Amino acid sequence: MVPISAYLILAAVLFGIGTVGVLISRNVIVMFMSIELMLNAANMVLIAFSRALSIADGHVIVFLVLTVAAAEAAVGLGLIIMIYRNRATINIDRFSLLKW
Amino acid sequence: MAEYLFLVPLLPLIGFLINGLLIGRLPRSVVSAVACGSVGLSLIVAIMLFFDLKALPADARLIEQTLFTWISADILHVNLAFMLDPLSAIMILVVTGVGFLIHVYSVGYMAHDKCFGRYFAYLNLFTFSMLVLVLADNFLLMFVGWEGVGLCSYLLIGFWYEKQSASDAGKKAFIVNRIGDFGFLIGMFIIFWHVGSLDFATVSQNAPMVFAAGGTVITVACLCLFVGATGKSAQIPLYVWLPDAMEGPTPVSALIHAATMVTAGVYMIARTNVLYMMAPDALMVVAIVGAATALFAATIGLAQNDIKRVLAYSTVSQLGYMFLACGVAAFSAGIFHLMTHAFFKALLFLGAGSVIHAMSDKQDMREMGGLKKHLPITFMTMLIATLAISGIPGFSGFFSKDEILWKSFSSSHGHVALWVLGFITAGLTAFYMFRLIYLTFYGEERMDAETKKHIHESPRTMTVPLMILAVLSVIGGLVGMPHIFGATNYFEEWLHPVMAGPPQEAATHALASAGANTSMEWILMFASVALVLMAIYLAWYLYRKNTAAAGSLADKLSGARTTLANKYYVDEFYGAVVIRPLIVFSLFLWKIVDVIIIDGFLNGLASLWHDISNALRHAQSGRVRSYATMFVFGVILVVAYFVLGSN
Amino acid sequence: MEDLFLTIVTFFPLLGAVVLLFVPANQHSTIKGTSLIVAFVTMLFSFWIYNRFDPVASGMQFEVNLPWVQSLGIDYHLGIDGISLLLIVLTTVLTVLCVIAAWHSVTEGVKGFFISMLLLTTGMIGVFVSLDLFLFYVFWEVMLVPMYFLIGVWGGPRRVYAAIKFVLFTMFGSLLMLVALLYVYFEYQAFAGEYTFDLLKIMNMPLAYHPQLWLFGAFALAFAIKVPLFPFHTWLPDAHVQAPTVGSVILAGVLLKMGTYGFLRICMPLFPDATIAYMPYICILAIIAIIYGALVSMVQRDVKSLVAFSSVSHMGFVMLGMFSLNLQGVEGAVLQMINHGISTGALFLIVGMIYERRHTRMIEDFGGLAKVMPVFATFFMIVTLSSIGLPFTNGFVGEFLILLGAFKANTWYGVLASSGVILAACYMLWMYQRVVYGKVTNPKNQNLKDLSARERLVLIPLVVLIFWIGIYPSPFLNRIEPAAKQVLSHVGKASTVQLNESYEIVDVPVLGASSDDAEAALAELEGAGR
Amino acid sequence: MNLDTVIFIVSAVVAVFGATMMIAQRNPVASVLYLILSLVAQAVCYVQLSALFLGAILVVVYAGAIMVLFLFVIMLLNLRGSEDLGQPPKALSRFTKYTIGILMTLELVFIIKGAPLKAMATGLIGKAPDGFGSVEQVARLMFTDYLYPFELTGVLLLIAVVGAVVVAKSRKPGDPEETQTEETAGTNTNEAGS
Repeated sequence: MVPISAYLILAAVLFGIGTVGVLISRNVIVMFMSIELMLNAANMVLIAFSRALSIADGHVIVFLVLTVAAAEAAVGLGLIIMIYRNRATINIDRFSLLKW
Repeated sequence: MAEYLFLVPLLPLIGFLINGLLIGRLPRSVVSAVACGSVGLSLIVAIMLFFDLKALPADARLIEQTLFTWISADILHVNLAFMLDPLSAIMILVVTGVGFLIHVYSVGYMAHDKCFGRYFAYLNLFTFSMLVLVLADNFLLMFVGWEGVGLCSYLLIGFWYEKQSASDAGKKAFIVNRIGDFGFLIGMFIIFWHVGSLDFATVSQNAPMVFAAGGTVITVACLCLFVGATGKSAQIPLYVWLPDAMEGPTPVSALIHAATMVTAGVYMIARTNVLYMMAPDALMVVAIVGAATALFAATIGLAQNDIKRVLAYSTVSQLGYMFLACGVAAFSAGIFHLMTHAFFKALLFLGAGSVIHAMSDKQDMREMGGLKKHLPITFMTMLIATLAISGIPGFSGFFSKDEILWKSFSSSHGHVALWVLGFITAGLTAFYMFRLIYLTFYGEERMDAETKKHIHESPRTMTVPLMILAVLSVIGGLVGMPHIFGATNYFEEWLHPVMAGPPQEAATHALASAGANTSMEWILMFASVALVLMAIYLAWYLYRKNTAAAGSLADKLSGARTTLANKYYVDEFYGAVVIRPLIVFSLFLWKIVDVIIIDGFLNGLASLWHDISNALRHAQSGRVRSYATMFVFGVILVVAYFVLGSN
Repeated sequence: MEDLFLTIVTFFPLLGAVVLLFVPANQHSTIKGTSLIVAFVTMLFSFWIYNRFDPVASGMQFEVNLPWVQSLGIDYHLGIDGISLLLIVLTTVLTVLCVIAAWHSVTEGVKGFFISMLLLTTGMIGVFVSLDLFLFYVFWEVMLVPMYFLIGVWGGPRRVYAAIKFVLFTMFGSLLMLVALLYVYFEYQAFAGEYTFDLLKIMNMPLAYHPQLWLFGAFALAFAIKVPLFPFHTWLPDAHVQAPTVGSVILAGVLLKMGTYGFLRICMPLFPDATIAYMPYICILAIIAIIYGALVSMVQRDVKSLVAFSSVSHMGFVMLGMFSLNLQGVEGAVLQMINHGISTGALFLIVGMIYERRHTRMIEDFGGLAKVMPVFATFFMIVTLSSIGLPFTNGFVGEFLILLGAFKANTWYGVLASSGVILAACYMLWMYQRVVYGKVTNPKNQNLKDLSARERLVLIPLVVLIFWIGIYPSPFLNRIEPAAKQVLSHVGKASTVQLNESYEIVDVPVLGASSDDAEAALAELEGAGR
Repeated sequence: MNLDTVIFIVSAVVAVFGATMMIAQRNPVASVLYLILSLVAQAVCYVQLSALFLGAILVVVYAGAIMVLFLFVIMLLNLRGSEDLGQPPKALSRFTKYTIGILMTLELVFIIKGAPLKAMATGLIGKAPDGFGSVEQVARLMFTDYLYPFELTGVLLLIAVVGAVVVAKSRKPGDPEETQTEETAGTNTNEAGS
């Protein structure tokens, strides 16, 4: 029997990796994927607790999160395409128009 | 008649308003008629008032007229009120009388000037201010006149404003006068806060109750007032403006800088004699300053070549005499000399003006000479004035000057040293005045041909005032003959009600030793006459008989001569010690204190914030990743806070 | 009907400004005409008030007291005494003259300019009529905005710097004032159990000695910056030099008076003990301002900054008079506020007139103007003389009373301040000489036109006032006297009650102003009353 | 050590490995593939936690559809991992970022360790109730208690579709790239919709 904390720790590690990915990646797409990874880590926690408490509501929420992730991916990728079209780069450091 | 007192100053004011407001629109004849007419009418009113006053019993000779309340704040209550008493009566007669003559003279003198109207407007304004000064019944109104005449003096000295030296001199006069006024103001404050009033009558009445005789307060108050007097009446150390004031038109010099305005200080001291009598130390200072100025200015007068400057220093010197008289508590003698001086010095200036007029505006005596035959009337009248100022018996100056010398010797406030100073000055005066006469009217004609062609006797409007003044210079002294001549001193008697006179104890002392003093008085009189005659002889010898001797003497004394010609370098001294440092200090305040320190501090504060913000704005790099880093870091901190906080 | 007087005179210019909003921006003459009419009518209203004002009665007149924000105790409380009355009249008169003076000098942004002018007028009058601290604060800040634009938009080359400096200085002060104001507000609630900003009510609240010092300090800083008192004056030369002529006139003529007015209306009645404790320090600063301003004026090269520094000196006189805490001093100070508005206003107008002709204000560019512009020279002379306080001009009466009062407060104050009179003559006459006298050396000055009828129309009323106040100041002094007495009685009355209590409070950490100082000042004050 | 544990350890290691490799890759295509690997490993964990339906969804929608969408975009933009990505970050900033990530993980682990998890189900996962995590159970909840959120999600998706179209649409109508973009956006929506 695997203790619930093991799943939680797995989720935490995945979340941490996702965070590092967002912070160090210079590629917008990889960054985006890191965010997806973080979302999934959160989903893992929801599912683990759902299982531990035997309440299925967590599943519904995860389902909703997945849908939102899909929507986000659609809009986000659309944005990436537009940015690339305008600036011809996916280097996130180039998009520093908001400074000062 | 008393209710028309206000007309005396008002008439010249009306003249000023007409000439001033309609400047440039009136023909010259109207301008001169208005100007002279207003002063003339004022003179007539003054004469009538004088006789009114004379008709009153000696103790009740006082005409007052209050027009309205000028300033009132709490206990301060100042009226615009005029007061005619024997003292101011003499003053208004002198002011309107001499003033009228000079107005008339000016019509001729200024005939060719472009700014005819402006000139007469100023002159009328001056007469008005001077009359306010002498008629004021309180300190503050007197101060109005005091500053008013200062203003007119400023305007008239700088009348030919296109000349740098003229406007400089005007400004200098005004500022030096302001320094004196500063003293006047302080004196006024002290008096007001002790007596609670600024009215002359109240102050005179209450002063003995309020002030301790000889105490510090009254002494300081009197000294402050005296500072005012030194400014206006050109005494050491504030005399420097008067010689420069000769940049103005000559009639102005005659009216303002000889006959009337400069004597305001003497008038003021005489007016406040009650206070001065309570402050013997202050009186002593007045006497010493007066005597010192008399001698000092006379020595400078010896070496001046500009005809007007000689007269200017002579004026300073004669004013010193008047202060000497006041300082030895012989106020009526001071006023007497003021009057006679007004006659003969005005005459001298007008004569000098006539000479300058003839010489096409040249003033250097070294370029004159031999004018006697060209300008007979001018010569005669000026000679009379010279004799008067030198103190030749029979002429007005003799009586007044002699009285001062005698009082400085005999008065309980007097001292032999003061007499000696006055005595020497008398000799010097005679010398430099005759030097002037000899250089100007005798000897060879040293002017250039062009000037020579234009020499002419002045027109009637100028010579008639000269003649009238000459008559006054001769007979003016008769009203104040010394007791030893067996005549009554009408002048002293007339002024007696308003003069505090020497203290009782001194008066009895004077009476007791009267017998012994009579002979002494004769001796001193002869001594001074003898000295004067010797001085005249010396002048004749050096400048007429043996001009070579004058030259060699001048060479021998060249050091002293240069010093004298440069007026002891007092102007330079003031420039180096007061004016330059003040300007440098001001520049320091502006450039260093204001711009660098205060503003620099504030701007520094501003730029400090600017720099801090500038440093901080780099945090806003616009890079998503650095924002994300900070965000995550923040999350860590928040979580850590709760995690650690929960333990 | 009487209730409406103050409201009308305050808000009529605002109404005018609103009307101007609907005038198309390119119809210059309509805009100018409308503003002139509005300003003129406002002036007539203020004359009417002057006429109906009872000079004998003490206390506030034409009072209006309506609740505004009831829950916070903010009232629409207006009222005037003799001090505010004169300042209102001064404001309206100067506004009319300014509108006339700006007739040709403003060419761009005419609409905005005149709207700003009218807004400014409302703000200024509002400050003088408010008896509610909150209302006062609102008007105080409202006035900043149009002035900011006047300097920042229609000013000289460094106008933005000057405008920002002006606003920052003033804002800094008013921020502290706001804090102090709120403190007083809550303190009053603790004292009387109700929230109110009503000045007249708060005036009766006794405050402990120590908080008084802080509160006075906060208010005083706000007002001192506005005056401006010596170390806070550096915004003034910049603002004046850069502001358009009209802006300078209003700034010097009215805005500076707000500071001194604030001292009289708020600081002194509200914090009597602190007033006495601070008196020596403020007097010394005032004297420094007098001498410092005069000395610095002397070496200025720009006529306008010379006049600006002379304002520092003159306002030093006003401060000195107020803080000599006797009737002569305070009356003189109030009169001098008016005088300074007139003379310095006129000086700025005059400088503006030659600036319009020559587009320079440097003294060395002029010389010999008396020859080419005699009328100008005459007006200039009269105003100069008024500025240096020649008797029978307005400056003298004020200065004399101030010096008399200062001399009473402390002999040395009087003596030192009097030296400012000498220095005033130095810098003004020297400047006058260099500008007006001498030969016309600069060929550009050769063909200058003398003053036009419009310009004379602007200056004549001021000259009339100069002589009127100089020769017959009684109507003004009579109106000032009850108000000044009122202020002083507040300082005096409260202090007898309060000072004895404050002996117990031995440590006075703020200034080290011991209660001995205050006691001595009190003794002098009583002496003055006697 | 029973089979469950072995499966968990294997899938956990694979998930972490996949995630790590994803962020370590320079080539985005490789990143996507590693992420898919990680997701599949996670799906195994879901199944272990009796979330059969979600495990399936994760593989089908996420690993299948969304990741393909990523791949499409990468290919569309023709990225090969050789793009200019600017200066590599400085060692210090890299170090800081790793530290922050590790700190974050440690903090979470610390919370998990400190949390009173033993109180529920003794910290161990017992037997799941019957039908737990089945499609039926999830569907029942979704269409009863969570009906409104579910419907709102639908609206959200619609908005996302419209938004993606608008954002990705070329401003210049004549642009040759335009059609392509619209197609991409269309694909987006289709995929997301499924």
